[in-house]
Amino acid sequence: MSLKRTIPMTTVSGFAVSAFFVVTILNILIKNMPSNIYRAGDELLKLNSSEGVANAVTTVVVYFRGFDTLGEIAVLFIASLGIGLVLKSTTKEKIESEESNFMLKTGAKLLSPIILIFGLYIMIYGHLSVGGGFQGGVIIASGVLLLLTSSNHFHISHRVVERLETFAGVSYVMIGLIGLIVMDSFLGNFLPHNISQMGLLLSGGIIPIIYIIVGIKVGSEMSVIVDNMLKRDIDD
Amino acid sequence: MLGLIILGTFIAMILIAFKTIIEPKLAHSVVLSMGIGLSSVMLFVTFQSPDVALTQAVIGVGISSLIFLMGLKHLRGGYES
Amino acid sequence: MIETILNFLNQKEVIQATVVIGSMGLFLIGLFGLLTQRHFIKLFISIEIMEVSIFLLFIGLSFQRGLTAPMLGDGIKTFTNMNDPIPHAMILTAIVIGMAVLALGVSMAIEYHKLTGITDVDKMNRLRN
Amino acid sequence: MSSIYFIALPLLFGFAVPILSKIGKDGVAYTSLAMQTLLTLLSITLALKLDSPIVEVIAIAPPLGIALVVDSVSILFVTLFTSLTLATSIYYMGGRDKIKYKNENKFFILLNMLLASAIGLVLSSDIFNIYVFFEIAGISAYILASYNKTPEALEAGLKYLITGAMASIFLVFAIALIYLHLGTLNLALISQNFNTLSGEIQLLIATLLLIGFGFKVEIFPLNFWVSDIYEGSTSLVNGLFSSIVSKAYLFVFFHILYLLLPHHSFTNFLIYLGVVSLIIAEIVALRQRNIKRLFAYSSLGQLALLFIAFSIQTTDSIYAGLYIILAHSLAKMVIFLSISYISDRYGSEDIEIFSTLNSPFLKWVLVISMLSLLGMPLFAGFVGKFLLLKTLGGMGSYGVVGAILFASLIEAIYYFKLIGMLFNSRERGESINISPTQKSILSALAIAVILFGVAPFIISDWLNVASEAMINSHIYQNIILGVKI
Repeated sequence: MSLKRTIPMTTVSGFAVSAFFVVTILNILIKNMPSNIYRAGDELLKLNSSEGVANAVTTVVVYFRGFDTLGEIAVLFIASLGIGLVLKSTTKEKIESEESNFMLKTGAKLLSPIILIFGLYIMIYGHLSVGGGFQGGVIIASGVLLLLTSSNHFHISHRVVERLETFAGVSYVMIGLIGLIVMDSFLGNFLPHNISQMGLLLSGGIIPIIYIIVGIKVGSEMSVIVDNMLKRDIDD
Repeated sequence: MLGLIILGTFIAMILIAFKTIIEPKLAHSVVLSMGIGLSSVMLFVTFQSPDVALTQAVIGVGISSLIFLMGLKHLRGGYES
Repeated sequence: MIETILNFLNQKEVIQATVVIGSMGLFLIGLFGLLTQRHFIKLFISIEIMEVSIFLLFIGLSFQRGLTAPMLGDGIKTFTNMNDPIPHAMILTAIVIGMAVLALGVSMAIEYHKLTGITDVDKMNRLRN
Repeated sequence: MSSIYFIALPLLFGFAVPILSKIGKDGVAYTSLAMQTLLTLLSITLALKLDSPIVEVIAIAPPLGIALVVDSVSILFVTLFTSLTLATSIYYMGGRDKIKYKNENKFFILLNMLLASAIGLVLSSDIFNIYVFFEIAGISAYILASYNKTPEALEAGLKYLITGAMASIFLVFAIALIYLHLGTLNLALISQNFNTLSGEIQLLIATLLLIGFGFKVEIFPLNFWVSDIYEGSTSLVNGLFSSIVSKAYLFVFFHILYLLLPHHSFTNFLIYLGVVSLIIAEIVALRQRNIKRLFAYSSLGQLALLFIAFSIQTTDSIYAGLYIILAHSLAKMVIFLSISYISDRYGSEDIEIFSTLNSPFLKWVLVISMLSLLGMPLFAGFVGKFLLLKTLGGMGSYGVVGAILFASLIEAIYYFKLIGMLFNSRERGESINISPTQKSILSALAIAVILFGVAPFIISDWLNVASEAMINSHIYQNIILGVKI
């Protein structure tokens, strides 16, 4: 059996094109390795202790580059809206599917509280250790996913989730606008943030508050996305 | 040790990725794609970026696999034409 | 013998080269998948592979051996000798955005398949007259 | 009077829609309208009293943090975007009793998010922030394209999404390389230090940016999907894509290019890309039967013209380019808004609907905008095209001049075919009466097209300053790096 017969022509040409492109890039990258003379990040690290937050990534995500995070929340918001729009089911009620098995049910009962609490922990301690709003929110959503798959009787109340989402989104922009009025810069840190409080739960001014808001927003949006996808699942 | 871990993970990742792409069964390739995510988590940890690793673990591995599995369930056939 | 190999691999330049070659290899596989695979799910997986490869390249090259993660912890009381936090923050943002776009894409593909029964990008030709 | 409101208010609106929908039946629609009016007024006021650039600092001062820069060129785009979005909204509200979208609230959210992201793209001075807005604009556009949920619309959305995802990968790649080599994300600082990099890396970054933005700027060979998107989505949305989204991407791409590679030989290559793009788009447009597809190819042609104008990199050519942007945005808005009404009434998208069109007002408005797109004297399109040809002639690139004239000739064939259909038809469809609100929007836009055609001097001062600000990277560096808190 010759090579020609087993591998189609498109595969070969596709591989040739991409290999040529990537090897050219690789060649340039290998010849010009980055040198570490000046990094904006090093200056941000120096500034970081003045915000009183132990996790420098959190400070950068929420405060120094907080505008990006607002945009990111907007992307997630639009995506969740779009998924709801695209997958909107014609029949509203959830059709009963077959019961999930015993293992899944028991496992869900045992695990889901732990997962939800772990999500909350990650969310609230975002400014002190690894994690934060995004990760915590998504972990909470995965707990919700477990509950949704294990039980036919578990429903997400879309009204409650929508309220949470609205509250989080509006208060994020509002905090930003208060910062604009008080500190003269959008998303300015207008609450007290003392370096002596570093490491405490209540430290860093608005940073932990914003990250918790982000967590609520991400958690509710991801739950809606997951719910929409599963609902459609039962639909057809 | 560090260099070896990085090298080994990259090799594993490339092999998994190649298998993911050429695999004719869709279900297999979705499951294999989780492997790519997991090994990238490993690499992010090695590169001293725990935040990115956690994010990649919950989003890149967790949620995106869920999305692909959902897609797999609806885009029936299971096999490519 | 093993000692020498390990030491060789631990050099800064070698680690950088590993990162560049490894991530570009992943990029190549993703691009190859994008050009040759035609099923929606396969396409989205290829896109994800390409994204991950860029993230690894960025984080890997900004990583410096011997510096710690950018946060305080046991025994680390000042913000010195830490890795650069900006790439971490950027990649964190990019991962979430990439996932959002992917989720939307898969949903659209599901709905499109439901309406037309097509799972193949090449067969999407309702709009070509 | 802070420029942050241009982005914060639409986002706030989007997040607060569930509250607003409780106000009353039309709470969301009228809030959106009020907010857009406010933003339009704000942008016009800023434009009129702007004597020196304003830098809006977010969290920390520019070289480290994100800043929004309002200078004479960015405020031009902001004014254009806010007023055109307002025009679309009012037009939609005027015909709402006849054509009402399903899930209207979501349409308003997407519309405002599109506006916010287009403004963010233009104002932001941080390259990663630009990427975030790039994605917001992209994801809103994907959903708007597949808004109707017909198979055609979903196909358009999927194609848009896949190409957009590819584009964003290349953009992230470019941004990662920039940060790795220069250690900064601030455009001004990048611009200052970019020439210290080796030539290969410079070219690689520029190519990656070209691929990333090329998908969105709709340049050959990355524009194979554009006509499908236009055919699949509704005309109202097409107007937004053509006049707002693609213009925002075009501006950002050339803005970054001027900052990174001023007067580099790379741009000569872009001129040829533009010429090829132009000729192909116009030739393919000739044989289109679908009205939306035809105008999609016409948009591609105009974008290619803009690509040529901006690639030449002289103050005169940028002046011409900005004028073409103005003329094209206004004229295309008129055309797509009218088509959205006509095709809905006659239930067809074939170009034959032009010969059955029975409304003198719409006929005249369409003729004015088509003549302007063609570049007839007394219309806005003429000024831009003429200035571009004059600049090219002065440089001695007669080949490019010939190509543009050839493309205009082909354009003339199909535009005059359409105009002939409008006026020489025997059979008459049912007469359509467009509502007074919609009439006033269309006539305002058409009057603007004529006004900019007969009296180009009214904005020539502004455009002169704007083109100077756009091309001169030192001005931009001084604006941003001079600011400290």
